[in-house]
Amino acid sequence: MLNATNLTLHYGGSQILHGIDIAAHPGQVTCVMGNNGVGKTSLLNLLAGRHPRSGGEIEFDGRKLDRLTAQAMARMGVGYVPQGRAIFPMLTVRENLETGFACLPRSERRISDEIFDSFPVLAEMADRRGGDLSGGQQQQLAIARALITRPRLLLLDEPTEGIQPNIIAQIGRVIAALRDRGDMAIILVEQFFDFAWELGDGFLVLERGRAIMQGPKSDLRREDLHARLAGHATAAE
Amino acid sequence: MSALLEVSGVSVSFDGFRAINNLSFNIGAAELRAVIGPNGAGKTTFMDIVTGKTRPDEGDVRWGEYSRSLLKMNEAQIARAGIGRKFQRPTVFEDQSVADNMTMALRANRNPFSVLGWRPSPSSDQRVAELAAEVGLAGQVNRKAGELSHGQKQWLEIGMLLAQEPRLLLVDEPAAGMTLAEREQTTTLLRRLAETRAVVVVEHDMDFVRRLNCKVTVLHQGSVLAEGSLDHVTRNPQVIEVYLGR
Amino acid sequence: MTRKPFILRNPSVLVMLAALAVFTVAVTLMSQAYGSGAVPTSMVKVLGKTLCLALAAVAMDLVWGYIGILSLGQMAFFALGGYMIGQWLMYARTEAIVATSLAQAPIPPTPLELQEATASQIFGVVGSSDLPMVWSFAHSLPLQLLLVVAVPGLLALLFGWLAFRSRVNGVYLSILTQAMTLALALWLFQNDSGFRGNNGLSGLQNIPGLDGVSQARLSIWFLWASAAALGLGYVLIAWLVGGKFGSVIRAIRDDETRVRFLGYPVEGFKLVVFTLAAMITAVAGALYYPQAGIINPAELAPIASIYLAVWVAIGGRGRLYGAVIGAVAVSLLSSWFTGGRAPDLALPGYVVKWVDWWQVALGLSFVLVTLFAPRGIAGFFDLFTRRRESGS
Amino acid sequence: MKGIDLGLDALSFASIYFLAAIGLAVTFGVMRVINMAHGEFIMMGAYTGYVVQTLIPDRTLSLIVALPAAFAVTFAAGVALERLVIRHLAKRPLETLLATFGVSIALQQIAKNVFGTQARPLTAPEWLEGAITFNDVISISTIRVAIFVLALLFLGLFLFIMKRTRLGLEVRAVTQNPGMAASMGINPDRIAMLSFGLGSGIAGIAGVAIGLFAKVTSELGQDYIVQSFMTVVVGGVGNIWGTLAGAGLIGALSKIIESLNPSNTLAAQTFMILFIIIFIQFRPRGIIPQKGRAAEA
Repeated sequence: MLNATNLTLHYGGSQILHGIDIAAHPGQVTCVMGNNGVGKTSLLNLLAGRHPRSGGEIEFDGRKLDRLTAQAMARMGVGYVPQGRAIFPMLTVRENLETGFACLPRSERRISDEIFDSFPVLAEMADRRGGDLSGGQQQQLAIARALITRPRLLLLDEPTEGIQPNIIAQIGRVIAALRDRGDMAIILVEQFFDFAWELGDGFLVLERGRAIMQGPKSDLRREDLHARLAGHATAAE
Repeated sequence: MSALLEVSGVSVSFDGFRAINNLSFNIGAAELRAVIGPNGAGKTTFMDIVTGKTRPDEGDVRWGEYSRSLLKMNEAQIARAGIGRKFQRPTVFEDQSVADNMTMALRANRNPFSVLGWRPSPSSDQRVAELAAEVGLAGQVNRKAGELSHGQKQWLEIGMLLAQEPRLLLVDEPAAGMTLAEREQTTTLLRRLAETRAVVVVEHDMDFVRRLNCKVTVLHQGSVLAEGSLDHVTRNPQVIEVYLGR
Repeated sequence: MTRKPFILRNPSVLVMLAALAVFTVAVTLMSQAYGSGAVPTSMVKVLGKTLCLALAAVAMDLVWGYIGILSLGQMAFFALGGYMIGQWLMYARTEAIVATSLAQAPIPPTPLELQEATASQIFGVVGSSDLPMVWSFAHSLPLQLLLVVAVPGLLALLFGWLAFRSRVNGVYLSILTQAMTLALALWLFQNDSGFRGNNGLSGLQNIPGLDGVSQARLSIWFLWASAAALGLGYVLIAWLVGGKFGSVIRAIRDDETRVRFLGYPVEGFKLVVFTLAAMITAVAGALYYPQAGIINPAELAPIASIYLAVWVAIGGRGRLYGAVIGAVAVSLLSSWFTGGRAPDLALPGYVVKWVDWWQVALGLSFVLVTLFAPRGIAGFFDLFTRRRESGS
Repeated sequence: MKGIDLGLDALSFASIYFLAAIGLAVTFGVMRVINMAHGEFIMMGAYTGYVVQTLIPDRTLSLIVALPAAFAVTFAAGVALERLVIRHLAKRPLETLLATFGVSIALQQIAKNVFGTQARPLTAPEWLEGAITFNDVISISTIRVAIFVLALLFLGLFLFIMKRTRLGLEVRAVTQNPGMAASMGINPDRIAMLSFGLGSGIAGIAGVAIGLFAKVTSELGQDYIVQSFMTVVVGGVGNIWGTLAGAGLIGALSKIIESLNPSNTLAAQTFMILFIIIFIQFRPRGIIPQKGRAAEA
């Protein structure tokens, strides 16, 4: 589905990513992990076409991509759930969902029942403004909004950040269901270790813009991965 | 020891979202403090309130020996009172030389007419040279700030802060975008600075905070979640829950 | 480090002063009054006015190019300066004429009668014969000269204080300055404003007390005065922006929030710069209108202030010589093209008459300059100097 | 009685301001683009009306043709301006102001060259020429009623487009968060172009309406541009109700000041502008300010 190699990225004078390789396959969740400020979000921004890369190759559906724009990526089938959710605050929930119609042919522009089945709260709140929703509701809306575009690759940036546990569990079930459908590749940026370990099929750990650990779940041990992540924070214990 | 800065019961909301929620925070006259917390914990808003950029909805912020309220002062007055702020992204005046940038920051009367009458003197030139040397820009004083590397700009900004001779330094993510060597230099400098004044560092790179080796305040959802040594707070189960590993 | 004197640190100031001196001497030597007569008096007046416009442009550059306020109200200050000096010019001259005609009367007029007769002479055109309050000082040259800087200065101070303290910024501030100009223009357009409504003040080219001096000579004197004013204004502003003050105001232009965190009272700096620029602009106006001969409220049309901004943009903002080059080049070209002297351009099927099409070309050239040469004409000098530096 | 008459006058004034400003509410209010040539788009609309009238003698029919024609002409001009100039000056608002000013003086001069300096007539159909008389004091000319109705119609149209159409949804999404809108597959450039065209097209229609009672000259737009910007700024940028409130305030105010000193409309306008300058001191973000953190940036 997606295969990117040797990605580099600069913001102004500083280099954020140093030669990252990442792949995503249908029916699998690839987790990108690491502490704050290591470049996870930048990597996702790059893949979503929101920031130009300074080097590296990206292949999507077997096609090499040169310059990416966010709207071209969206139309090609990349759904994006940003960190902080980026709900359109003055649009209603329904309108927020409808923004994704831009990716669909006119005849298919409707909100499927599936969406409301997965996130019943959105059906209840359909006519409320996005900005009035709680954080957890906004997160569900952000995921639903990305699903409206019928993506084949879904990019999720810290969907559990600042969300209460029961909603996290629900989000986890939705992601698992999407994965199990088998036709969608998912890249999940996550700091919540248990959540990521549960869902992930492959892992990539970043530190200061470099991959320090990478591989499928079968090749990794939970303890090693956890130690690698928490190592810096808890080494003194 | 009485506190240099005393933040008590401060709250502020944007669009019904509570960015800061009943926050209280003290810092002494010569102290190094790290403030950590996940995104959206209110770290930047906290700095905005102390420096006068954002007015809190309730609470009080008091400063100095006479406990003056900072809430009645504007940004410039607060800066003149002795609070310096380093921004996350280096903001130096790219169009002007390193020396000009530093000269502007030098402690001197700030009113327009005094500035008009200000003339460079041997002592001001020397002060600029000293500061440039201190932040590793000795050979660069006549270069335009815009030509400096990202790390050098961060250094220049720190130099400008030093030129202001503040009693409290607020530093927002100094390590972002720095190389390993630059980080080490920065930690050393911050620790040295904290010997004579208060320094508050907002950072979420744990490694960096560890090297600062100081008291840590953990913010979460706009209030203080834990405070103490790094080891102490990293053992706090709530801190682990919201920030560290989960 | 040893510090060189101000002038030596700023070679562009020296070049500008030298160019101005050469220009003034050359025009004088070719004038009808003092030289060969190659340059007709009307042309001398155009050149003198152009120097005044250049001074206004330099002040505009201070406000826009250095501190970042795109003021669309500069012409209000320019015209106010003109009105203030115009009051004395018109009053004193009318009084002299009235006095001569009344001198033949059997009973010599009292001062009050003289004043009344003068007033009805001036204000008859708007159906009034009383001298309005605002003309109280019109009899006195020193007082009116003081008002030339005081009135626009106070207006700028008041307006700036209101606008800056509420932190109105960017385009909002521009629109607000434009509204200020429009309000002033509308007020002056009224017949009972005390400034003769849309008739404005006229006959300003005749200087009271200098009846024996020919216009040819007067025009040269005004050229000298304008050149001196431009030179002085240029040096003053160059000195201002050369030191730490300049450093601070450029910093305010680039990132005013950051300057606040350095402890500088940003509003105070803006106010000082805005007011000072208003006063310099007013002096330029006070020298301009006696050469133009007439001033009326149409001079304050919003469009006029925008022209000033455009000259600065074309010349190269943030560089004082850019402002001078822009003002001189565009205003001289404009008067050449619109004066009917430029040859028509014959296109296949259509003859472009420059009188009609110059404005179109000018308008489009603003667009091209903003799009493709944001640094203006002065930007091209950079190319030269850079090439020279890299070549050596 | 006098009060009602004054109220009607104020209402028709407000309608005119609203009509002139509503296009700006799209380009300036929503897209945050300063278009100094907006007044010239109004002028182009008025001249389009005049040209149509010279081709179609029947005044009613010509008016019916002129409205869409004016929209088409100015829509095209707006799209061209956005694509050729404004797009390249994104994030440089002060330079946009200057460049569009250049366009403005070029358009004015072109109009002068084509149509001459004399005012051209744009005559209203007979059914718009009379007045509706209630009694001795209160009467209102039909054309003013028509302009009021037109203003209402525009308000409705604007609300319909923004709230009920796909274009409106995309415009709102792009204004609130262009980056996220792009990630939903919306093309922000295309939206900017279309909404700029829409705002300009509305200016064209307003031009036809204004031409019916004002003289059509190349300087027609100049008379409205500053007031139109003030209307939008006073009302609060980014909100059509704000624009309506701004137009209402300015309309009412100018009539009230005028009625205090009926001999002098110029002084009234001066005082109105002074009032607005002072008003902005106290409500720098207008009558209906935009809320939220985004508005502070």
